[in-house]
Amino acid sequence: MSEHIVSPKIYLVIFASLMLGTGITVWAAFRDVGKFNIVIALVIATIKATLVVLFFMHARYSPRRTQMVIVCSVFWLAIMLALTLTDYDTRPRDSRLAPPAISHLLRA
Amino acid sequence: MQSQLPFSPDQASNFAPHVDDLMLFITLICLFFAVAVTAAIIIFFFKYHRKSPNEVGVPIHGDSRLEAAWMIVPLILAMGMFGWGAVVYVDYRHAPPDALDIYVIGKQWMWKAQQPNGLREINELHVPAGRDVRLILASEDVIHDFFVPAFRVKMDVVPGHYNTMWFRPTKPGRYHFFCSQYCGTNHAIMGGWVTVMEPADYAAWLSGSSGAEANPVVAGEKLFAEKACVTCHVGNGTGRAPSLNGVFGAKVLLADGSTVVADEAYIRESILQPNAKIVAGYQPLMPTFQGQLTEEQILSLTAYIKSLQSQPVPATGSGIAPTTEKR
Amino acid sequence: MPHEDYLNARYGIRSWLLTTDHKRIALLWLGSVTVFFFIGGLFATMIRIHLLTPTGYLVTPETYNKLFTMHGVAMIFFFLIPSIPAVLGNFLIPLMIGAKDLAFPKINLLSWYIYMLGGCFVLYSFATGGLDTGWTFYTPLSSIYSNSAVTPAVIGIFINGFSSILTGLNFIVTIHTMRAPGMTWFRLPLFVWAHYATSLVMILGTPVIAITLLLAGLERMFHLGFFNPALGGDPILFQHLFWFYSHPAVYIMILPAMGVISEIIPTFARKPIFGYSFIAGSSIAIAVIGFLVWAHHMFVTGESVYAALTFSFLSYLVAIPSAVKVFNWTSTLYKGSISWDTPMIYAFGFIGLFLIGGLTGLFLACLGLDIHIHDTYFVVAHFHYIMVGGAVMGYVGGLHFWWPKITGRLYPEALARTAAITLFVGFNLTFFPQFILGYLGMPRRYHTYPPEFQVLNVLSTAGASILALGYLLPMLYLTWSMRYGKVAGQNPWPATGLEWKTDSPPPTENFDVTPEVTWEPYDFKNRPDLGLTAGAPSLAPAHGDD
Amino acid sequence: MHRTGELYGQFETLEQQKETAALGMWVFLVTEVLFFGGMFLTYTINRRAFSTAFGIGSNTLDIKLGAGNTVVLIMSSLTMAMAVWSAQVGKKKLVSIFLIATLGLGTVFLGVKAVEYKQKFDHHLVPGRSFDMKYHPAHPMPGDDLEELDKEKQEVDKAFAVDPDINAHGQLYFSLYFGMTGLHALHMIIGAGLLLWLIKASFAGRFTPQYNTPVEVVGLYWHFVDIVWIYLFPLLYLIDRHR
Repeated sequence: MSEHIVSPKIYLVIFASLMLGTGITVWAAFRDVGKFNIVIALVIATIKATLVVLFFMHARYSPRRTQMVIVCSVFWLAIMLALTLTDYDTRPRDSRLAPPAISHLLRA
Repeated sequence: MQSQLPFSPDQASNFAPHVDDLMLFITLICLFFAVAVTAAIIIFFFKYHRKSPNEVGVPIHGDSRLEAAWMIVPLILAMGMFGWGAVVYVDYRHAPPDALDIYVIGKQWMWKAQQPNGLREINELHVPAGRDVRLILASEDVIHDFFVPAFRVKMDVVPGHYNTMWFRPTKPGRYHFFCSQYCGTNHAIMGGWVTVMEPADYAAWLSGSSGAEANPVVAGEKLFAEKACVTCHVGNGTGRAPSLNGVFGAKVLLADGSTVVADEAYIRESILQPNAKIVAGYQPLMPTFQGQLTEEQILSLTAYIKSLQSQPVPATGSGIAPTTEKR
Repeated sequence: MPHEDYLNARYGIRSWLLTTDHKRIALLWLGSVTVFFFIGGLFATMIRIHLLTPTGYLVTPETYNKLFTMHGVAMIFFFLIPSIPAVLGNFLIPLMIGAKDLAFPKINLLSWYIYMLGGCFVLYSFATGGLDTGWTFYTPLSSIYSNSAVTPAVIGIFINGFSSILTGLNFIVTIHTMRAPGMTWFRLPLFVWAHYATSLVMILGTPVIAITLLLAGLERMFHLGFFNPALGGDPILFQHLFWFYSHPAVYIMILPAMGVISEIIPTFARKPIFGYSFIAGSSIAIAVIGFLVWAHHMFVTGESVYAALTFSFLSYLVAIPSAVKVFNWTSTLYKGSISWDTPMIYAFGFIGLFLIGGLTGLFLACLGLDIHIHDTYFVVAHFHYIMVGGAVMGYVGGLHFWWPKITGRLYPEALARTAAITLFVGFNLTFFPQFILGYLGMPRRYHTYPPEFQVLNVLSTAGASILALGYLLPMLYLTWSMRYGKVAGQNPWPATGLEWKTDSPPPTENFDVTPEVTWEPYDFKNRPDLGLTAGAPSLAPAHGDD
Repeated sequence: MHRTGELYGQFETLEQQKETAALGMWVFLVTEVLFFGGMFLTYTINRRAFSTAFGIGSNTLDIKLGAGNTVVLIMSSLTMAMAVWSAQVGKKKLVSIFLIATLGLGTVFLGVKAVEYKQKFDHHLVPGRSFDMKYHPAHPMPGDDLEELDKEKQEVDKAFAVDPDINAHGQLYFSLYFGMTGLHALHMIIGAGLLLWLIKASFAGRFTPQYNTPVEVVGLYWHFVDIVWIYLFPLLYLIDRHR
């Protein structure tokens, strides 16, 4: 068997980074940077998730096949979110608002 | 304008010829491929039929040039279909700014429309020929779909959304419209008629002088069908509303246990304020027709309902109080 | 002493219900999907009888709505999706790649039990009030307005999803890790490639339908607002989530059938398949691009024009790999040695029907045209050509092709050909008129219709009765042949796959020694073991030539 | 199939068996990504439509409990990783210790979650008939920070003035909050069951440098559940803290 054994030292470094990430994300959430709040939160979460996948889950040392599987899952998730948002992002803004002339015709 | 395709509904809007042309274009391309492939299969089937039990075919493994050809040629044709279809669709989704706005509301299981001057219709839609018409669609409950085959247009009517569709009727006449998004029990009878009128007739109709029939009973019967009363007030008493056969002059048992004599006033009230007196055993489902009927039309309807006295009274479902009351 | 195979290795009900042998599990699946096929078929028969007259002939509107809904649910979720993968795929993939079993035999059995549990929920829903939402479960009709037994049905389909996921997972892992020495990726039978692609769709799509139906079910049970406009939710979002799975699900049904056809054609034309790598690649391409086209079911929901343009464009792209397959199959026949055995008749039937089904997809993908034909009988005809004309023809054809391997017996050839031709004729008569009905403007899911549509509806019903006969025949003679059919021998056709190099029926461990693959796929010239070289004794069965 | 020692009959070698098991778990996790993905999509679309209601809903969550739970869960991932390492290097005793630690931390997480759920019940923030975003600010509970609550009240009142349907849209947020965290908690419970099974086997000394597949595979699952929480925490707790 030729599996890669990750040393506990690396685990501890990763753990510390994850803790740091958690701290930063909470701290950043209280700073008002407009719509970048959500961007910062998601970037930090993605960095944390990547660290977990690469080291705790040994993806960095796994065969290429496993890495492909991971890429696939992210890719398909992206397809689902992105293509659905192409619909929502490009709709006329008012499609969910009642035009005034019609609201009285609808049951309350 | 091209002649009508076989197996196609009337062409009665600006979109109809475009859609039929598209249909013809794609059909011809597809027919070419279908015939070519089928012919090849049939020819090979007979020509290369196994001659002896141990015969083996010629080992041909493939040809990249051929593969490239039959990827690229269909792709080009497909892009043609996409492009042409997209042009028609983009046009359809962008109504001209000066279009006539008519509101259409779907509910389980009827269509209500409101003309620009406030005139309301049920399961009917009157539009002028030659004028761009935009329908603003809303739903009170589930998803419906307003579909006029002769116009080649449809659009879903989605609760919480306000979709629009447009067309320019080109040929006066009466055309079916359907609900084409499944919406529950009576989805199949949730339809009606679009009447395309000459602009002058439409204007006259809007102002209410559409020349009512001389005989009020005949006019009432027509209204009874047009306003879709007949879909619920079924003669044999199996509908969602009481049968009206023989109801005039009889005592009607109400949901609160009281009875009332069905006279002209009761019928008028039931049309205009349907929920005021509910017949025992029925749900308060009927929409109000306030503002949708002229007084003359109410009178015609009353005359028609009176005339139903000669019809046989169903055993159940009329709401007529038991005969013990009469004795 | 009789030869020991997987069927007679052990006896008793426990040896079947607790088996982990992929071949026995395949037979469990065969039995259960057949039951659902006949339940769905019964509903279809009633639908067609009802539509004989414009006012409806047989049942009330409520009942009619339940009939087409239950027909769809039974056929799609409980017959078409598991049919080829769980029956033929389960039986054949380990044999084809030279493995003793699938990677996870216990999970394989679990998958069947999950299916049965889901099936019980759905049957419970059918029996207690039925289901009248349409198989698409559009909200808010399904989550609020319907008075039928939606909740158990949704739970049943949710559960059944995990069966599909586990089957797909098992196949993917098996194909990656369990191949025999020498069985490289490009020596895999195309059936295996097709199942690999199918499994991709199963594992990537099914979880989404599971969560979607879970949300809709929660909405119904606890009056939540995910998709309920009255509470701010969006019914269009449900459709996005639903079709993210349910469009690719069509490829779960058709890809395995394409795999079956890719096996039958080279075998009965006795020559290598034309463009092996293109057919293999097109399976994967269909699986991948198939995930990018879902919102073409939503062109008239008011989705944004840009989204509609994107999805229409991508829908046309998915047509190309399908076309590549048809052209390659046709070219394979060129200079072949074509026999007219039953599986080949099914293969021809498949190509013809799939051709029509696929080409009419081009009409529906066309934005301008879809405005008119969306939600009409045109759509109904289109997807029946794909799912019944394509997937079911492939399934029944595949059953005939591998029947000798599964049971060790041959079916009666003349009867089988008659049935195949009956199916083809009956099918076209049933569904071709529906294209015309659709263009004339008859919406789908109508229990009553304007009288001008009657002639075409009567034609369709007439065709359906022929079709029903076509399905009953194979049921009868295949069952008969299990006992009375001629003994088949190892390789009756003969075919080149590894599955034909073991006994019929195969022993429990599939191969006595792990085989080593040294030949290319579908190579008849360099295979003296097939007995087709000059002077060698023929292995072809007596009935195979006429 | 017959089993010889740790090797199941369908495999040729232990290495093949291990590879297969790991691949199987990875493929399963792909399905889990898409499973949670459907919920994340529902969340995204609704949050875009009703950002105010989502912000108010989010601000009622207890950030200390949420952040604390994040720390607990990441710690459990560390102990899980250490359990895998212990098995790989053959320290049999450590395997059991780390597995028990993981289970313990997982239980703490679920306990905290239960406390949070209880709070939401008390504050009438569970979707249903008695859902009312105005309830809690008007009915302080013992131990509440009244100043905070007053701020919440102003926020809710302001929002109601703009959007009278805020209760409906707030319910949407809480439906998703309970849906997502509930599904996550369900995965934790399944993971805890798997850990119990591993702990039992580790007491029997079954995990060795040659055979530790179950520990590794369950480890993959556990880390995945951790990753889901890494996204849930900012998306549910930290939407609108900056205002």
